[in-house]
Amino acid sequence: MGINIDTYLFNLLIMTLFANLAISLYGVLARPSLIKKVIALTILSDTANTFAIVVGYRMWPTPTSPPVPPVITRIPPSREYMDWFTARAVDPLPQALVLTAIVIGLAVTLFLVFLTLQIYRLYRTTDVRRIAKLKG
Amino acid sequence: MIAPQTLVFGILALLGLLSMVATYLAVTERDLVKAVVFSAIQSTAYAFMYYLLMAPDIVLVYVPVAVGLYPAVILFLIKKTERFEGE
Amino acid sequence: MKAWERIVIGASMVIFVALLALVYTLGALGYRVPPSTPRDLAMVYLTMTFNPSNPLFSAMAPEAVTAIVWDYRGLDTLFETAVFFLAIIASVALMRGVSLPEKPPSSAEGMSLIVKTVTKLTIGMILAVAASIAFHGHLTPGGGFQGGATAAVAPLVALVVFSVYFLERSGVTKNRMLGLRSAGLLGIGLTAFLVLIGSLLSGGTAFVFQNQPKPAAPIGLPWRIDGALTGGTLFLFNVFEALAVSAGFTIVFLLLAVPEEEAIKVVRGGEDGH
Amino acid sequence: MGRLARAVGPGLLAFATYIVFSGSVHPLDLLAALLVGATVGLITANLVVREPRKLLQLERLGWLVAYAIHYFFVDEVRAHLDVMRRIVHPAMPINPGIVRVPYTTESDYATTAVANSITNTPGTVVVDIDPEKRIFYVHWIDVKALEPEETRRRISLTFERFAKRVFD
Amino acid sequence: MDPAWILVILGEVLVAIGVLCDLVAAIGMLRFPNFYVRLHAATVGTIGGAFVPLVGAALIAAGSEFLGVYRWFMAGAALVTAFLVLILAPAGSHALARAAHRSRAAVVKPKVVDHLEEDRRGGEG
Amino acid sequence: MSIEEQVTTFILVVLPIYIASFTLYVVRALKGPTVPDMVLAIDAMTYDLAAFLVVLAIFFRSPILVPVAIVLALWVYALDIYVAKYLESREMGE
Repeated sequence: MGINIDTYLFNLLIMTLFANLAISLYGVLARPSLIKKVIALTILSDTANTFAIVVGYRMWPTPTSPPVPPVITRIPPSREYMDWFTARAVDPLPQALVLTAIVIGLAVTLFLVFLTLQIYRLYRTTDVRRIAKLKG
Repeated sequence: MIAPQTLVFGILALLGLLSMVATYLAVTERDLVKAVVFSAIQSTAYAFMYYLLMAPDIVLVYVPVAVGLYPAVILFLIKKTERFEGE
Repeated sequence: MKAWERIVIGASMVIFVALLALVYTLGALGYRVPPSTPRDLAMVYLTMTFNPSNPLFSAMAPEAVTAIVWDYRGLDTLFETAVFFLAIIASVALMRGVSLPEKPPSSAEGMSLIVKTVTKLTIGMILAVAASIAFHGHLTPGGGFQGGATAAVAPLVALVVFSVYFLERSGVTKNRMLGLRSAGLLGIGLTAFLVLIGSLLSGGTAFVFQNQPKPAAPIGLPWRIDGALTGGTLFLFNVFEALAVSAGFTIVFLLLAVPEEEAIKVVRGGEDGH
Repeated sequence: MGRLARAVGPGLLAFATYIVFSGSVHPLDLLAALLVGATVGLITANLVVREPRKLLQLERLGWLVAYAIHYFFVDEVRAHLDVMRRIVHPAMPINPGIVRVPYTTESDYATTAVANSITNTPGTVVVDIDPEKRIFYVHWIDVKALEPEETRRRISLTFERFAKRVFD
Repeated sequence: MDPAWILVILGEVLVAIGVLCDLVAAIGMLRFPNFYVRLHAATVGTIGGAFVPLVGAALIAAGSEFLGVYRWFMAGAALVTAFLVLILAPAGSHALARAAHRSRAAVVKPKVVDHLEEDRRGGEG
Repeated sequence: MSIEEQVTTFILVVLPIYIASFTLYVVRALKGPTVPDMVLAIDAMTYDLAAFLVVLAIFFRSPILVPVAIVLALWVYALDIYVAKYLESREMGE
């Protein structure tokens, strides 16, 4: 089985996503500032969502005809059109799952932001190490 | 002549590398405002990636959330607290 | 941070990446990424999303993503919206008792004249584009979440450009937005039960979140009015969800924009009371 | 009554945006566009329009078209070519500075139109505006004059002439 | 000549102009010495590099039969985007420039003259 | 040559130039040195990206991809405004 340049490039994309996951995990676990933790957490969840979309992608039917979004554009669809469409459309299911996940993720991040603000108001710092020392 | 498929997959790989660099800079930068701007670059790369992966619905919801709302929220938060991360 | 801690964290990151790569490679040996044909489940959704010849299993909307979000996995989306609502309610609860002080209008507030005039002109266009994205969610990419997120830019930009006091004076207050948000949620709930109520009134039965007629419940909303597709309940869901999402985001930003002194007063005052 | 009259302008703008953006003229879409236009118009009425009568004067529209044609085919082309020459020139001949440019327009819209025209032509950017003294502070890539009247003649006089006819 | 061809050729010319402006603006962003001078390169990028090709793409879409019935939607959306870019981009750069000058985040250097700084200092002193 | 072939060839020629200019913008956006510089680079890049996405939608023959461009343009303006407000004022809400 020879190495296909397209498969190689696609795998490179997936590898960079794994690396993003690792870097942002480092940010969540090891950086002292709570704000930096929130930023890293958003990157982490975005990367996880991107994985779902990447899984739903497909090889092009031929190297010159691109896939289409999962939306029927000819109303009413004829038999031939449906065959053409199903041979080209990408998977709609991960997109539907990610769609709500992004909005919910934002709402949860907003809650975290308010928590951080409240911690700052009480302790005058967002550094977790100093908060741990101040704990009384 | 490069086939269009290879061209598009190449752009995808380039975007992945760009998002990796931006993520690294955003996580290690000590000035939090700059970190927010780096994360905006990473979000733009992801948005373009979603577009090339044929997910217009996701772009429509991801661009407002990640380019518009996250930076605003974090900037509000930094304005109310502190700008530099202690080391 | 100590040196050995850094080393441990770095090593664990490398191991994490290597493990994920291993899992991926093992998976790829039996399964090619990206696949050259869609999965079977995807084929079901793609062929069923708009299929007039098989109306029992079709959502009658050409947009597969919206059809899945509001028809095939409707209850799931309803609960996700509930999570969104709860997160915002929790934020409001954290800021309870904090209110915006009165301030007379002055020319010093906000940004420069040019930005203000441009924003005035574009707010209407932003709202129109957002409405278009939400109303055509069953035909073209878009829908409730997307339209709502786009519409939220209008109050947010107004808040930053004109100042929060201006918004308060012109009637965009926290309580009104909470009301709008509840109206949107109520609309979603009512739409979910709409077909059921109609069916019970006419002496039959139906399912919650039913859109098109099913074998046991031969009633449903029309999917086409005068030749234009409406997708049955999908249109109503999109409209109400856009209302709920945009109002929800506006509440959070109104809360975040309250000056810090006010909030500090409330927080410190609460501490002394204990 | 005043509010209703003022709501017509922004409402029409929202209506047109909706129709153009959705690209369909089906009766249902027209109905939806009417609803959106009415709602948006009523919300933003007090914000946008002060004197609704100006919308009805057709010669203003004619001047707007003339302004657009002159602006896009003469000023923009000249400014673009100039700045692009500076960018690709090996020695990069720039001579930047912030100068005062007085203006005489009355309404907010006319002032904004002039300022946006100045910013949209490469080579000049409005950095700040002083509404009391009626001065734009313009960052100019190649400072040729320092006196206010001279800078005004070189930078903004054509824009002001058109903008006054359209908006004031 | 077929009107569709005229539309497509005109659109392609506009897109080609846009690409050229875009490349030159990107080079200018790298070469220019400070923030205020880079603003001019950014203007070339937004008006020549975004407004013009958006209009061109709208013309191409209107003339391309092969895009199906949704091509009017495409042309309309591209035109609305072009109009928004035309009025939003200058306001955005003006806001950034004003904020940078007020907060002294970027220094005006090299410069011939800075009247804004003089007036502000005069007002304070 | 039909319109379709001609348009496709034209876009294939244009595409690498766009990628090159985006790379240059990204270099400036990552380099800085100040925050306004970075935001300005993102700003210019995203307006160009919006134009590029419309062109790319023609290339992919999917007209329904086009609303993406308008959303990008709107929200990048919002990003400009936030950063400007952050730099120049004491409180974000004022």
